[in-house]
Amino acid sequence: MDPVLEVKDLKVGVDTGKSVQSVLDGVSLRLFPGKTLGVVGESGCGKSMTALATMGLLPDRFAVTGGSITLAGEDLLAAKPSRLRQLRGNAMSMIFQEPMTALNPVLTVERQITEVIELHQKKSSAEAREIALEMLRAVQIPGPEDRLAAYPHELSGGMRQRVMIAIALACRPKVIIADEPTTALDVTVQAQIFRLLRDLQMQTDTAIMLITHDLGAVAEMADDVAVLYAGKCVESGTVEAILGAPAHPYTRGLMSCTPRLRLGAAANDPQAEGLGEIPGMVPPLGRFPKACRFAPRCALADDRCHTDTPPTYETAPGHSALCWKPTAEKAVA
Amino acid sequence: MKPLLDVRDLKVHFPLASGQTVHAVDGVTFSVNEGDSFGIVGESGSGKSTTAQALMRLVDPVAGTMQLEKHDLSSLDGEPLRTIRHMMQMVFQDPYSSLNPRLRAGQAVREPLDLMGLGPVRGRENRVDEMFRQVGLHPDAKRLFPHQFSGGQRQRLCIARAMVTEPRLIVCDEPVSALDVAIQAQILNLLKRLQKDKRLTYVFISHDLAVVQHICTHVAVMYLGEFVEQAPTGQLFAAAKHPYTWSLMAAALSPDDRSRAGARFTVTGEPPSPINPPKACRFAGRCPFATDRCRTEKPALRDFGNGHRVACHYAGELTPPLPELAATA
Amino acid sequence: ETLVVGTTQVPRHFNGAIQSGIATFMASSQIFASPLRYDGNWNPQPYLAKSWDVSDDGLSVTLHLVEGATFHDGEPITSEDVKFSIMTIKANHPFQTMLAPVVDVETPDPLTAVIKLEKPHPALLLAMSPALMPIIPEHIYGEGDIQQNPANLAPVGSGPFKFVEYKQGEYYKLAKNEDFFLDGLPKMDEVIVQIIGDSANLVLATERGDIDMVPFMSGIRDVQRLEKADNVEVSDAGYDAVGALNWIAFNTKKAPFDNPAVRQAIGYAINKDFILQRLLGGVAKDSTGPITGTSPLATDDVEKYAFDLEKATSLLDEAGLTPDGNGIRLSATIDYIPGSPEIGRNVVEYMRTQLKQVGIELEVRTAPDFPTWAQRIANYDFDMTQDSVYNWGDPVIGVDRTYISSNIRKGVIWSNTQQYSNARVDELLAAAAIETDQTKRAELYKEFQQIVVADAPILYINEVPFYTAYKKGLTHLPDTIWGAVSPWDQVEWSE
Amino acid sequence: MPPLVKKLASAIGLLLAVVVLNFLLIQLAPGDPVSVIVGEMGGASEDLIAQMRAEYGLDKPVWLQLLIYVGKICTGDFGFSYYFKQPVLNLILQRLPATILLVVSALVLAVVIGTLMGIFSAKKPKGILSHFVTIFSLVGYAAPVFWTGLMLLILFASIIPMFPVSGMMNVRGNDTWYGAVLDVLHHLVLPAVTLASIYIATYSRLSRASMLDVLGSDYIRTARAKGLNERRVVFGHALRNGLIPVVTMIGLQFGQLFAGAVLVETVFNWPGLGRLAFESILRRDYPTLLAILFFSAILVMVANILTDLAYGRIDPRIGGPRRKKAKPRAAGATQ
Amino acid sequence: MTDTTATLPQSGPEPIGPKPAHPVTEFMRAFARNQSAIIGLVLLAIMLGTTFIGPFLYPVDPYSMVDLPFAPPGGEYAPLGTDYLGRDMLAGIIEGGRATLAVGAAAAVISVVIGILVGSFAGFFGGAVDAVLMKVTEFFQILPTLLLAMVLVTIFGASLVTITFAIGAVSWPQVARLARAEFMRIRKLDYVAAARTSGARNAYLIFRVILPAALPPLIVAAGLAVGAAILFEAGLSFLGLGDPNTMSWGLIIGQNRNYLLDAWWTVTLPGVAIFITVLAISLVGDGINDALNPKLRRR
Ligand SMILES: Nc1ncnc2c1ncn2[C@@H]1O[C@H](COP(=O)(O)OP(=O)(O)OP(=O)(O)O)[C@@H](O)[C@H]1O
Ligand SMILES: Nc1ncnc2c1ncn2[C@@H]1O[C@H](COP(=O)(O)OP(=O)(O)OP(=O)(O)O)[C@@H](O)[C@H]1O
Ligand SMILES: [Mg+2]
Ligand SMILES: [Mg+2]
Repeated sequence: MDPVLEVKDLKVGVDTGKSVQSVLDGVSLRLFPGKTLGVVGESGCGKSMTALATMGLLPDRFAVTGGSITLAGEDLLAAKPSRLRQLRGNAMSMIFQEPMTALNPVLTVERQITEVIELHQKKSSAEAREIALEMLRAVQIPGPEDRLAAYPHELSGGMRQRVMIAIALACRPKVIIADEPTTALDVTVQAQIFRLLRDLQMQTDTAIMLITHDLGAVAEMADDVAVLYAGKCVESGTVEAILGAPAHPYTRGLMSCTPRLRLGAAANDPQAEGLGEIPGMVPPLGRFPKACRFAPRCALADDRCHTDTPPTYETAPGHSALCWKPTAEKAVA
Repeated sequence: MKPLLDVRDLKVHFPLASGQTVHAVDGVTFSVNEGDSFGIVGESGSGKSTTAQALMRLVDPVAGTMQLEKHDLSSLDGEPLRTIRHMMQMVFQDPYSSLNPRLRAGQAVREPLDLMGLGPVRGRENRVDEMFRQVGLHPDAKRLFPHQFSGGQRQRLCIARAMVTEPRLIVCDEPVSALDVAIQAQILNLLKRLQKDKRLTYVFISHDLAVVQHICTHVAVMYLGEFVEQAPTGQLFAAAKHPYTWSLMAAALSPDDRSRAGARFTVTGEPPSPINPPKACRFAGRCPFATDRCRTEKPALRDFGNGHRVACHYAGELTPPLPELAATA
Repeated sequence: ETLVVGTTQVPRHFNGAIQSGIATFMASSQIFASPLRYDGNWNPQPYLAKSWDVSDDGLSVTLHLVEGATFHDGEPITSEDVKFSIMTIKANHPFQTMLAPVVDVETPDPLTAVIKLEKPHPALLLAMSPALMPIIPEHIYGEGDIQQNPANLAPVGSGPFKFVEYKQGEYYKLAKNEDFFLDGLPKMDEVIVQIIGDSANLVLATERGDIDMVPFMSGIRDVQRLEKADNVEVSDAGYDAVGALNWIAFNTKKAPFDNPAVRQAIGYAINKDFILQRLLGGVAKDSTGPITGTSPLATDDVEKYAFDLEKATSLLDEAGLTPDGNGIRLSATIDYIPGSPEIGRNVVEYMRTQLKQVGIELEVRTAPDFPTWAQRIANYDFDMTQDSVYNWGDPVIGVDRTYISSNIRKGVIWSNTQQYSNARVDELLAAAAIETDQTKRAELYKEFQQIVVADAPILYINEVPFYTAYKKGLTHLPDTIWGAVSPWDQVEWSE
Repeated sequence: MPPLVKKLASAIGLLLAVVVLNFLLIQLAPGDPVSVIVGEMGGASEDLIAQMRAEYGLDKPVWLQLLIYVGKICTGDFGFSYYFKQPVLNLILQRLPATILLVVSALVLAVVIGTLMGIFSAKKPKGILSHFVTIFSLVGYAAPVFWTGLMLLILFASIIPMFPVSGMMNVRGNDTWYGAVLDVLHHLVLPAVTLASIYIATYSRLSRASMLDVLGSDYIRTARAKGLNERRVVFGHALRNGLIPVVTMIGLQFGQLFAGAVLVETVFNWPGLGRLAFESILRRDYPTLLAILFFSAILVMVANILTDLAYGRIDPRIGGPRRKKAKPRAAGATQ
Repeated sequence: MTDTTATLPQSGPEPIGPKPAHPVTEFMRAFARNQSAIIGLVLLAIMLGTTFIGPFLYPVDPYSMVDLPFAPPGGEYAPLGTDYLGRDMLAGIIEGGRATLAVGAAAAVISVVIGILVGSFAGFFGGAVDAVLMKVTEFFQILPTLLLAMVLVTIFGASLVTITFAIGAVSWPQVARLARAEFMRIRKLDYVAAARTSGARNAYLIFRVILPAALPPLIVAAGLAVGAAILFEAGLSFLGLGDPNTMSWGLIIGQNRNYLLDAWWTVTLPGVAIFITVLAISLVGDGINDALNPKLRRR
């Protein structure tokens, strides 16, 4: 199967006025129809930048400096701005983290949904309204007819995120990029949203890039996973491979840091008490180590890790890690 | 043993400009023994932070009592309140806004000592150095400004500031939810270690069940201004009895476990507004087990032994829709 | 044909019988006719009264009205209206001395009115001019409180022009009175008086030709500028009877200004030449005494206070005002009327600089508005002040008030605020007021003028210059002694 | 509609306070009007003075005068102008339309020009042109408004006589109604531009700041992600949000605008309330002055209520129940 | 376990990554990058130099007549011409600048002090205090400031002191609103709550914790208030309500306004002086504002 979206060796730099600093350095991702790719990593690793670069919405002073992005065979980096506008909201759309602020507070729900339909599908406003209503039904908003006239502030957080999803799905895009779509929501609502996304994906065969910092969400949603660290994709593979047998010490670190909920009998199991730690923090832009970027925080790092750039190591077909010691002991002290 | 903190029927209401009232905390009762850590979990808007602020007397309760050792927190005011503030300190959620950007790190930690005149003036600087070391910061960092620290380091500063007065009680309002998992783990480990070393007492607020389970000895589940279930940690996670607690547990995601994906128990809807909360069971509107009784009669908080209290008419009668709990039930 | 007249003055209303001021006079002279009018040489002319007689004892004046004259509403003008008007004016007009001796008006028949006086009153004839004695219809103004009569703002008169409309603060429109009792007049079909509060704007508008005539121009620079404008002419003909004098008055009850020597010293210390030529650009005429120079009653034979610093210093020495360590002999305040900077503020500022040379330190006190100034002066809270006072034709109307000791009335502006009292002056003025023989009257006034100038309760600076600017081609401008506060019935465009 | 009722009640309370304060303030002023009138009459007897004081009610104690005044205002009687010798209400009603015309057109000009400038410089905050716009918008603000007026007057009425010098219409009259309208507009240009010039800076600064804010917001990113072009992003999504603080400012600034009108009306001889105010201060015509202050307060309040309504139309959040903001999450390593 | 063993590995004073610049440094940099602000700064320096050093470089008595009235600029005795009394315009502008700037600064201080007091109490205490104070503020805002100031000056007399107070007394509401908004915003920040739990009293919270944080925009407002007060004074002088005994720019314009058509320099030059000063103040103020605005700094 061909990927619908392919990001190859993407490099993004930011012009700080004095120099151009690397934000993303060789990120490669593949997104298949009907599948979900989870992109994980700590804050500041470049997850959002990857998404924005794909959408062609990088902020001022950020620019793609290398690599390629292909959407259904079309080279997005070579496309004209007008062509990109045609694709945005149409062939690829995006869901943002804060449903509170991502909807325009002064426009009705109807306007915000129909706008994208009228723009891309050249529908009349009556038709667009019908489609909008259909979308609201699809995202399971109760009383969709009444909600059309509502303003975002009249909706709860979960409803707003549903509206965002309706907007994103309105033109039946090939790709949806969801940048931490549930971080601002309560857990019970998060569960509802995830279920909704999965249901819709099954109906439409849309490919989803799910950006998150939560390995639990990855486990819940993703088919494939890419782990980003400091602008590099340090590990990628299927979700079973990565969560089941993480190859990169960073991935393993993340796993051990995450507190697990122990229910039932396991709740009183004293062994599970310990919580792993990754010391230090993600280096800020411009302070990336030269060789392995994770080396300063890595318990396994030796001299080589600090001097030489690690190779891509393929542990299994489709499962690769950017590390000198990918298979070293699983337990991180 | 007399508990360190004893809260009875605490209520905090906020009047709105429109004339309505937000029932942010609506009758909460609990007590915490010295050396324990009492966790409060619940969704956004359930009144966790308001409870914390009421404990710290940052907002004024409209009813109820709060007894910290021999002091009645709810009746103190002005100077007397100020003079006992050293007994209780707080760690806030957002490490970025909880440090005054104009104070150097050292000053920030020292400020409570100066303001409350604790300890000999000369010894204060040493005390600050010691606090820095205890939270894992180098004392040289005292002269830096908050913006020169990372989020995790700032949270360490906040913890140092909270501990410098040797408080009997520390209220932590989601101290790690603004942090990345890796940093979160560091801070959780720090808090835990400090508690063990100093026999600190925590009231620990979080929306993350896993975190609460990790840190706390007792847990209360809060919904719309009320505690719907509270119990010692082990007991709660082994045998939760309230449907809302179940829904929180079901919604928690784990990287190890993909089996439940797609088939988990979810409740519908979102919490109603605390402006006009339902008169009877507040969770009834979202509860798959709700009956007419739930919609008309307010469930009492019933004790199931060992301090396990549940506010549900059918507590103990329902089968949990979670396989793990069902196994132990 | 339309005549657009520009003015800076806002009329409060148009009833000149109860309201003074150029703005009201100007309008009321057009709308109302009066018993007499004057030519450019102080000669009375028939107007509503085709003739008049003064009895030998000077105690009654008989007016014979023209026949067939009507008010604008068609009602005939009768002697009853004349009586009503005179009694109204006597009761309400600000110029209280003007008709004070009138006891009654008899109306033997509709066209004859006999004014009865308690004592001879030579000023009466001048008081019968259009500006001062509008004949107002009794059937309109007879009801209720005349101060609040709505017809004050929508007047009905018998003059050459009828009132059309008034846009408060903007303009008022007058239309030709087709039934005017003087045949062939007025020449204009319509008169619009446009009010432009700021003189610079008025000048600009005149330069541009938006305005045909600007009467009562007194701004030095404005006059000079319009003199240079291509299509505009400027003339100072007329206005003799208005007789506006600009002077510096002393509080003669306050030391050291109670000493005439000090007042005289100041008179010698100021260089009037500089004021007239430099500050006032040669546009204003010198003023040497209390009566305006063009009046037949004025005299030239008075002390002139030629610029003489030495004399000033020695007078001050004599008065015992010797310089202190800083060379200061005395400190005093000086006020000025806000609103006409050239003859007010500028002159005063000049005096401050100038008097420093003889050791007098002046502090200029500004009043934010006229009432503040009036309040200070009327309550004698001042040392020196600039002031402008109008003669209004006859000394009895406009001059006596400043000097008679019986008019020292606290709280009343333009009374004898100098508190000057001189028995001889009182005597002279009383005699002159009832002297019907012109020559003898002039003699009495001459002595009065000499005494007052020598005593120097007031230092006369200049006559307030009044000019009329008009578009080339406009002829028969109002150039009588009353200038523009007389009817504009003859003004016309030459072909 | 309780909120509106509440607003009106509070407005009436404020208005009453305005009346009382002004009345008392003016009692402090030296020089009562009778002395002025008497002065102009060239003097009057004590009797007459006393009679006039009685006539104007000035002989009564202050509190009684105040009560009488408030009572009269409630019945719509604003007294009789000492100076202009006519009912104050007449005077005001004659002048009010001119002021409203001037102030509203200046406001519209300032808001439109200012906002456009603000949007422009918010789009390119660091460009040379943006600096130019910044400075240009400040030109009108930094110069004293009367001075601007005088300069415009010399330039466009004297040197290049394009516009009339003064007044509101040609006194010679107009033949047709549209001629009259055009004539008024012709007269309006210079005063309105002058008055607007002060506020252009305010509005451009404000809309620049708010547009910067708005353009950086998430929903603008959403709009771009929908594939909208920049024009639609700016005018369809950003503008309405960016206008919210502008609208607030309009209400707040209306009083100042009216104050500016005093100067502009003086310079251009515009027959409005501002000039009347100036004249009545100079003449100590207190009934008129009090009424002007009263009416300007009403004008400002009406403007405030109107902006509130407009505000409600622009921003649907006004009036609705407010929900708590979503919880802030990981702010990231940078700040 | 003892305390020493509880001590964690210590992360240093210098975290990984570039040391973020101090906010003040960052602010200076942002300000320096703003060309129009720099232009403003230069202009302001020139105007301040003229008024404060000018009298030494150009020691001509501004009150004495040096030439004929209305001598045009470029004349032998007066480089910028003379006014209606033949006084030196340049000397007048130098002299007048002091009074103008003094009135501006003093009035700004008055309005900012009142504004901050009112605004901070309203914003800090909220509730009834806020409601009452805001009603008072609103009350002052619905009266046209210039008219109110005119009335005040008329009542209390036209001296620099009354003018200053009148201007200050009518222009504080804007500052009060700004201060209130800032206080409301900052009051909600956690570090204020932290200071309270650290035992801070209200006075300490208001003046030591919140006020310093609220100060930057208030300082900008104060600067802009100086400009506004200068314009205000000029307006009053133009209407003839200025202090006649002290030369100020507004007074020079007001006194010469009738001669604008004949002696343009008498009105134009002091107008230009006001214009440049206010422009400079505004540019600098805007520059500071922009430099304080993180949205702009980032770009
Ligand atoms: N507007 C910006 N200006 C400058 N740097 C930025 C900007 N936005 C992001 N960055 C930096 O770019 C890097 C990548 O950021 P990105 O937003 O992609 O991280 P992320 O992985 O999405 O983090 P998070 O989980 O916090 O959303 C980070 O170092 C961040 O600090
Ligand atoms: N000052 C206030 N005025 C009015 N309502 C308030 C105020 N503070 C909190 N509330 C309301 O009280 C309720 C409880 O808020 P609280 O902050 O305690 O919730 P929380 O459980 O801490 O939520 P979160 O997880 O989002 O922090 C919410 O509905 C909130 O909107
Ligand atoms: Mg992100
Ligand atoms: Mg909270």
